[in-house]
Amino acid sequence: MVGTPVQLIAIPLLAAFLMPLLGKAWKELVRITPGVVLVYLLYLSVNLLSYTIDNGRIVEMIAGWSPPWGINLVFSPFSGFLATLMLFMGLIVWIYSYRFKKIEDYDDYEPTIKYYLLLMMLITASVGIVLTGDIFNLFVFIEILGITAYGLTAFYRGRDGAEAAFKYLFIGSFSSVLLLLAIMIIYSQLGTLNMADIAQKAGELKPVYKISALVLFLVALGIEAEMFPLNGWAPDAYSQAPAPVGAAFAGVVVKAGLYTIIRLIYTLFDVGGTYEYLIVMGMVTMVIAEFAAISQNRLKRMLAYSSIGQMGLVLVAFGIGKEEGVFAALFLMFNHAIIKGLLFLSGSYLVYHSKDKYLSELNGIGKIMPLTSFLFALAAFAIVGFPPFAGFWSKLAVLTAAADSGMLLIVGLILSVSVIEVVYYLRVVNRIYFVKRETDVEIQKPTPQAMLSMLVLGAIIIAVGFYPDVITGILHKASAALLDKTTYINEVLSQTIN
Amino acid sequence: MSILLVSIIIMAILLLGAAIYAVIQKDLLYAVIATSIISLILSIMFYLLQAPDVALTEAAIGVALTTIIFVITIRNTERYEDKKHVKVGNKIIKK
Amino acid sequence: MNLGNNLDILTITFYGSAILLILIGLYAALVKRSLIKIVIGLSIIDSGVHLLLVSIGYLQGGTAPIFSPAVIDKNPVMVDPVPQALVLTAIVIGFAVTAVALALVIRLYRHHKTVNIDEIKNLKW
Amino acid sequence: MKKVIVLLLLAVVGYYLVDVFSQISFGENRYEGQNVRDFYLDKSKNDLQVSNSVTAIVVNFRGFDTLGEVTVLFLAATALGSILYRRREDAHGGVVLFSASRIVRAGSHLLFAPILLLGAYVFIHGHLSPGGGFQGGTIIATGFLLMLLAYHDYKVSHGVLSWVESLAGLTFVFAGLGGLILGKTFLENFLPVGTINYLFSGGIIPIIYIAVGFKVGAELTGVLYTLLNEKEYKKQ
Repeated sequence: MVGTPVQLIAIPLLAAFLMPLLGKAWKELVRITPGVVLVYLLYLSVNLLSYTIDNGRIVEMIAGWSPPWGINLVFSPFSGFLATLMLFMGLIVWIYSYRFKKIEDYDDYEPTIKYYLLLMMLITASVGIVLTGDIFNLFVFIEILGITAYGLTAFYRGRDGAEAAFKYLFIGSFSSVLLLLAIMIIYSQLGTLNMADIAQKAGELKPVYKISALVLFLVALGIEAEMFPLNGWAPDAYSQAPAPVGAAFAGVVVKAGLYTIIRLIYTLFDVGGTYEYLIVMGMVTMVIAEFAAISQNRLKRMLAYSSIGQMGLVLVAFGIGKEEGVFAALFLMFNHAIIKGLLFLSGSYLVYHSKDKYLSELNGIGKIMPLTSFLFALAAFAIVGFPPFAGFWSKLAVLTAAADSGMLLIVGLILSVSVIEVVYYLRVVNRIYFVKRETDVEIQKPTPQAMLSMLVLGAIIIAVGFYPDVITGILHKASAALLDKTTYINEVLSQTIN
Repeated sequence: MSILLVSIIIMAILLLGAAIYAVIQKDLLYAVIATSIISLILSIMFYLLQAPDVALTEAAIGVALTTIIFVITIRNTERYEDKKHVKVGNKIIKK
Repeated sequence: MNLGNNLDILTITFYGSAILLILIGLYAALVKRSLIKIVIGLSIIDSGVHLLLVSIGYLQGGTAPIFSPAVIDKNPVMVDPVPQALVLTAIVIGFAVTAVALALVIRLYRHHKTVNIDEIKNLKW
Repeated sequence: MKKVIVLLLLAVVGYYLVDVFSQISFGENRYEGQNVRDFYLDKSKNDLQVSNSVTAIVVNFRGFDTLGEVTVLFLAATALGSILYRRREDAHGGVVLFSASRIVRAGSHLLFAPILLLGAYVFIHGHLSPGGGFQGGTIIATGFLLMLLAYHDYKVSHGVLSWVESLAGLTFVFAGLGGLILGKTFLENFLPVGTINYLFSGGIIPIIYIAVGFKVGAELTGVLYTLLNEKEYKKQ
């Protein structure tokens, strides 16, 4: 082992506190530091992940108190996989936003440092949410995530950013109040805040507390995970935040929200009917979001609704349960992070100078920006699930899982929703390549580093498409780790003070 | 009933009264002062509930800092909630 | 200071005022049209939740969880320190969120010259 | 119409909250056997030798939360600056909350040092008496607020603020990493604990809480300074 999971949180914090001072020494350091930190963390996280896959979970105690007394971090194949994915996406987003024109377009140096600081902490908070094994610590990380997300959404000085951020903050405040109430109910009954301990003692809970805590948690976290009635903030925030941040929201933040929901349902509470609830909520979210997406005439809003729809599909897959369902859901999450990331990153260069980012401004851009357009089209094909790209395998996995469980209705619904998806993505691709260009909006060439980050994502999409085996092995381990609740409880609670 | 108990009940009534006042008052400055009274009573209640640390925090943050940032915001934006009051020059006129 | 043993009345006073605070704040946050009023509502909700959390940690006849020289040898019954620590954290976080919210209100006022949400196009929902 | 829906919602939420919380007994001992409360009280008295067990929980048992919490404040200050940022050429005249009279100014000047001292006292004695880094830091920020209100042109050096903030934050993280480097766990105490109710007790707890005090004081002062220096928009 090269390090311990706590470094994944402590080192970015160290860097964040140091960055204002580094900026005084050499301004470029502010831009470079997050990248260096993320590279190191990714290296650490990959190492830890490969160790965990062979040897099982790493449970790290903090402040020397064994669970359930102290806070602990759990690096399992499941949480570790997500943390690695988040750090990777964070690195890609950092490369892309390095000297991104719209962020640097100030006569002053102040906003730059704030952007990089907030971006790094956005990733760190998501990693913290995934790794922590304590519900109050989860609350703290969710608040860190919230504050950074509000700040980044309102980053541009236009008016819409502030509106979107206020909307987000309004909904986010309710989320934190509900979380606090749920934590309160659990603590008052069980006298513990440790997840494994709660999972062990959940049987003693009276149903009224169990259900009310679960409902409060689901509503609070459904906001972060873009579950159906609670996702009003998402399209605004996605379209108003700087482009790299939109990709980070889709690739990182939503994953963190989903993770917590899944952790709660699979590990903490086993209330009957939650799986069916997940399927229903997922279906509703998916159908409504896809219909909303097809009626959008702005690129980023369309991508945002499509992202919500994908999250619905992930919820359905988790609701199917069993090894196959979880595997499919994880595969979907991985693909969604990579592909939606690429869509946001390349899409934002396609409509770079346009004010309202209407779809009609994409007309004929394929001839002017061939490589970016190609990457966008590649991602569009991948996300609707055309073979041989990455998205195909995940969609296939969901359908097989559903069919194996005999849920044919769901198979049908997923397929018909996919048709909608195909329609609106192909519509965009059609505009890019086969419609004549009319607008005279200026074109912005991507910077080399932005191109590099997009090419890396594109290469991964193709690689996973042809050799899905590179990722499925890890995913199987991860889904097994999630489903094995007893080992989780035992491994966490068997830690002793050394 | 001890005097303490009676005073707790009076405090609770004041607390809720201040909260309702803060919600219905159209003059935002008064509403903010009412929220600071809420924090003040809360901090006494925390003290009675044997939580001196929380009482201190609430007194320092709730009473002082939250109030002042609200006041700064109101000074930077507008003081009245409805459109009945308009600011003409330095005076506030009721329509 | 001991709160005595009128537990019924105390329950109603503390839980009741906390829950009513939450409801009053919720009303303000959902119905009021002024952004500043909405933020005031959110902070009232927060206050209510904090009161609720501290009340849960209270223990009848308990002293504050501090081993001062006066009580350390008497082995006193103490109230639960954990909710207090949680509320401490929550108060500071609540302040941070309020500050960001108010900064956003100032930003919105700059652009729209109003803090009424009816006149701010994207905030209607 | 909207009010009716909201009132209905409030009725539902209120009924639900009353229903759940009426079953949680007030003031009664709910836990039997080994539980977190007794463990924390016992360890804070016997192992850590910290008199104020809330401090022990905030800084040691759940110190990771506190690290997150200071980060929240730090990020709020950062986000605030980013949200209210405006190009220099757009800036225009500061806000005067009220014009302070001579008496107020003299009084503020007189009170400034004692307030700072009180804040420092509160966070240095965080492990002995109620209060600690957050409370002390807030008191210090209030002292600066007094000066900012009394003198419109009172300048708080941004450079000094960010140095204090960064160094205090680094102290916290390094105090945490110290345990890790010495072969223990993150944030674990690695100093001798001393005797309860003495100033030098509790190992790294007072050190961390003092760092938190400095950090919170600097951050809150920064937040207030940013908000107070929000320039009035150019009137068209």
